[in-house]
Amino acid sequence: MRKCSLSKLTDLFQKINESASLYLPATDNAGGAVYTKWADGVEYLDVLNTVRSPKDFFFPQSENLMEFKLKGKNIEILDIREESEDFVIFGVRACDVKSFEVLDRVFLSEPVDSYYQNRRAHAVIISMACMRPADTCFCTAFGIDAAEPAGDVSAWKTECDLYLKANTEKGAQLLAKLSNLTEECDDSEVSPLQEKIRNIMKKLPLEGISLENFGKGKTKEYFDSPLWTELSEACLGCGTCTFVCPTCQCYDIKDFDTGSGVIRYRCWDSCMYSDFTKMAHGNSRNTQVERFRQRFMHKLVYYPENNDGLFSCVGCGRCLSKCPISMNIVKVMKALGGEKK
Amino acid sequence: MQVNEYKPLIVAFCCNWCSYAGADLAGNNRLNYPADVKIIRVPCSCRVNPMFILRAFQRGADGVIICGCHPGDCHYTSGNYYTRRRMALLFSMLDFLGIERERTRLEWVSAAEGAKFAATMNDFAETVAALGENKRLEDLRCKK
Amino acid sequence: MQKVNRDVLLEKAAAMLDAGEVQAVLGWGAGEFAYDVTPRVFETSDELRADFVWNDFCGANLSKYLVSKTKKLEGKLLVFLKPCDTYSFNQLLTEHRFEREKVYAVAVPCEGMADVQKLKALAGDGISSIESTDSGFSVTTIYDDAPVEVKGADVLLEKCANCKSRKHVAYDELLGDEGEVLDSNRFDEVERIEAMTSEERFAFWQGELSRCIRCNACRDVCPACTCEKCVFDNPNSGAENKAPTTSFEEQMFHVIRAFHVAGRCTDCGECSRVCPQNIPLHLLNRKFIKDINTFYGEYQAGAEEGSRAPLVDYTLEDLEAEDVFKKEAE
Amino acid sequence: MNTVNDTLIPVLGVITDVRIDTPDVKTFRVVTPDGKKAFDHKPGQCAMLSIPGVGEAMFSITSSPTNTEFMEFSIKKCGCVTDWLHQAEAGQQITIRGPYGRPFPVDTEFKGKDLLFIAGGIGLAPLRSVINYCRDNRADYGTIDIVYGSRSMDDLVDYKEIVDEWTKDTDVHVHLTIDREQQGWDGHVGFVPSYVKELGFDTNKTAIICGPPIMIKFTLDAMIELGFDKTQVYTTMELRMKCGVGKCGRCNIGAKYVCKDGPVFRCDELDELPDEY
Repeated sequence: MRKCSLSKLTDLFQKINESASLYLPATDNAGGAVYTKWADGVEYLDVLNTVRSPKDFFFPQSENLMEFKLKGKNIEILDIREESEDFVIFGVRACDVKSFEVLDRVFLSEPVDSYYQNRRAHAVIISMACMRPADTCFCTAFGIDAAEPAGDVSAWKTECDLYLKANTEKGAQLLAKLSNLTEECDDSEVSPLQEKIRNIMKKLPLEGISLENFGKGKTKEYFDSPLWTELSEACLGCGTCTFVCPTCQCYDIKDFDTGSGVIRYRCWDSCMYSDFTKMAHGNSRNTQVERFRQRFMHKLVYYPENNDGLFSCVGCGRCLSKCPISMNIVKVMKALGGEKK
Repeated sequence: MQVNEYKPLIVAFCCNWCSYAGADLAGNNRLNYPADVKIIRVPCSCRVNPMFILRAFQRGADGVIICGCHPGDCHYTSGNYYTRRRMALLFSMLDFLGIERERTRLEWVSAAEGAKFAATMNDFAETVAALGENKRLEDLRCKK
Repeated sequence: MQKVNRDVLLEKAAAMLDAGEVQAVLGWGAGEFAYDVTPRVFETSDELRADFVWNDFCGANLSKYLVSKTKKLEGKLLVFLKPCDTYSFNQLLTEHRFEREKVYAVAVPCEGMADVQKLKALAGDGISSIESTDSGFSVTTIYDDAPVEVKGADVLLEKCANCKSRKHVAYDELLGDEGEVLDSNRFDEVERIEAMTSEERFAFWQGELSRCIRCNACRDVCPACTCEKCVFDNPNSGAENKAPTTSFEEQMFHVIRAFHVAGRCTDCGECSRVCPQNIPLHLLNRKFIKDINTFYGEYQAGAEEGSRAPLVDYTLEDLEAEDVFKKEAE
Repeated sequence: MNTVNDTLIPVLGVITDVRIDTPDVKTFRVVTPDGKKAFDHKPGQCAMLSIPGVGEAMFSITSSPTNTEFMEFSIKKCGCVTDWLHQAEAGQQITIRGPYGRPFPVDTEFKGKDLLFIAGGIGLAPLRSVINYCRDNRADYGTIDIVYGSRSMDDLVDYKEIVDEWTKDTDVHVHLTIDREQQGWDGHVGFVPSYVKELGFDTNKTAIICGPPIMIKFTLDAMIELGFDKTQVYTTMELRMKCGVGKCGRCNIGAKYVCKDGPVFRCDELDELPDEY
């Protein structure tokens, strides 16, 4: 384990930024935080969650896939892919680190998505333990330890120091580059900190929420539940929950006619939108009840079914704090799980 | 010395009954106005949805002008009165968003006013040329 | 703290439900925490007693739900409306979006609703309980810190901090006392932006709109946005787009959204309340309202049922578009 | 970077022939610009065709894998992409990617079996691929029965091929039907499900059904009435697709993606899925 005084944080960022672009949470000037490319003057903001999750780095909201040139009856296909630059993401919370695993299983399974893989391969993730989790946090339900976040490098922040521990080869290489700014240390400072975090986690209002009733093979049990109608009653059908979610990965592919060619781009899509499954001759999910059900069934049943029981939710709590009508996965889990009738 | 070759692209939405005929008359009378004014004929000036104007800017227009019948002369009785309110509010909103207010204009041109049409276009083109390229409402994907 | 308490609302609704005078009640339902309130339709008085809430976090405007919910019911639907909600209610009636006879509107006085984000910014993210006090809230957190006292006025939702009216403009029954139309400062921020240079305004809006994630929450929550199919969802409109792919698309969406509700927007403030990115969308709406007031005379959408919206109206002497900026300068 | 293939990036195809089958169905012959078949496929698989600027859509490959020269797609006019294709002429380039989906188990479960194909309307398109595959590998399969119905005589897709080739094969029995009486038609009149019941097939056959969802449903009921087991019946499905590889997240029925785990399903597998189709 290495340690670095917080007073040298800027030097540390400077050093990281020399070899790879550094991104970290900074103010969005509207009360929230957003991952920002570090430059002199950009302050690291130690907030719990950024509004947008870091999935943007690997799966951006919109990205151009290819271009076409059209001439008469002829088409030319232009492959516009470029090698991603190396980059480092600093300050990723344990839940968000876990979300990368969820995304990996989709995009890196055969056939591999080269756009995603390209950026994923060039990133080094420095995670950050959560000193002050929020009431909306429920990562513990998914076996995530906020006191021991994963990632290439794990970090802990005390009053005056930053502690760094490499978990992977990539992480070790990065820490080696920072050896001049850091000093070797043991975990005597970090252990009590972890203890403290774990104690706070135990006091979370959503601590103890159970996933026992969800996962593989539960499709039939919940699909026809009358509760869906009740739960989705107030749903506006907006895409807030899906767009702030670190694990929502559904996308749409669209064409944009620029006048001189066509850009085919991919953008986030939301199962909450009415046209998500609309085809020329009909829609298999015509009502908001069905669309609402799809989102939660996907996270709690379908995804685990296809991915060895791994849930497609990491308990980051973004949907809890951002849903315009305060309907969210926790309420769904509790209602379906029978805690509240 | 370098000569400034910049010529603004202007989209003019012209009402079928007055302004389009006015443009026709300007042509018949051999009155000059810039070739970079692209006329789009609409059944009435009130057919112009705010989205049309924004789309024009997206697709590379540097200025957008809407021409309709003089108030009171609308072929459909009152279309241009609605246009007047809509455009007043839209132009004000675009200005509020920091889009140069000189880039949009609403003008009444009758079928008999070929000269006014040409003069309006010349003046508008000059005003927009002075502003330079539209940078604030552009879509980079369309710039090639 | 609200002057009329939950029990008054609850008893009213429960009595009418039990007597069969209404078939269901549209109100606010309890959530996981003290502050996450979900709009909900209650069908029995038992449900009401268990989950109905009326507290300082009932910011959600229920009037838009009337459009869909009244269609599903045979009988009457009781709805609770705060003063600002009654303007939306009227506006929806003006546009014939639901049948008046299917609704029993209960007006509730409102002292302003709290913004959880503002509260969390002052008290901390890990709230374990919120107690109402005379001046605001006493908030305890899970971090073992002492309770934080927060002034109610400091954590009001934007729409409440600049409340335009405490008067109910439509209802079947009023609980508590009627309020007044207020002299609000709601146009101050619009004026501040108007006073900027064009470059500054552009920079300001670029900064704000660039945060947009196109979740459409502002549109979907808006009581004035009741089109069956939005132009932005219609693949044949040429304007359909799901992502803010370029800064142009952001500008386009927000200008058109605001323009489409111009003259019909009651300034209920829901768009800004629900924006996950805290974009001050109400400023766009207020700009239109302010312009309409200046150009065509004072008009408050929803104040009067059946009034003609300024954009579907005209006078022969209307301001010419070229005089817009002269008028503004005055 | 540019050397890695990505399934989302298509290859070019050229429409070399357009055949008008019915008033709203055309069959397009597609090859690569150098005149080859774009890729190999198995019976029942699909491909993404697109016209840049118009859109991309999934179509079942109608031609048999045994055809090594070109691919064919029978396409009904019903949306943006299909409208555009219907006005395309020979020589038009399009883009194509695939093959996608799980094919019919022609080399395993179907081997040595007596096969019964039941199609309605444009539902013949995905089955034509299997039928011709089986005809071309005739020794591997038992008898072949084909029940095909459509609204009218004019709506029978591939009528010429059916009459000129299929009916002439030995051990291939074609049963055609149309919904309503029509002048010039001396064949059977009636809906497919009742016709199937009327014909009363031997229950040792393996059946493959494709058509409008409602037709599939009633035909399946008829089959069960005849004594068939759901494990003997296969069908192929369609939902909105964007990626074709189970990532974009929209074509699922329960935990199964139609583009990846389907489009071919055995009917007992469908029972495991929720009723979302």
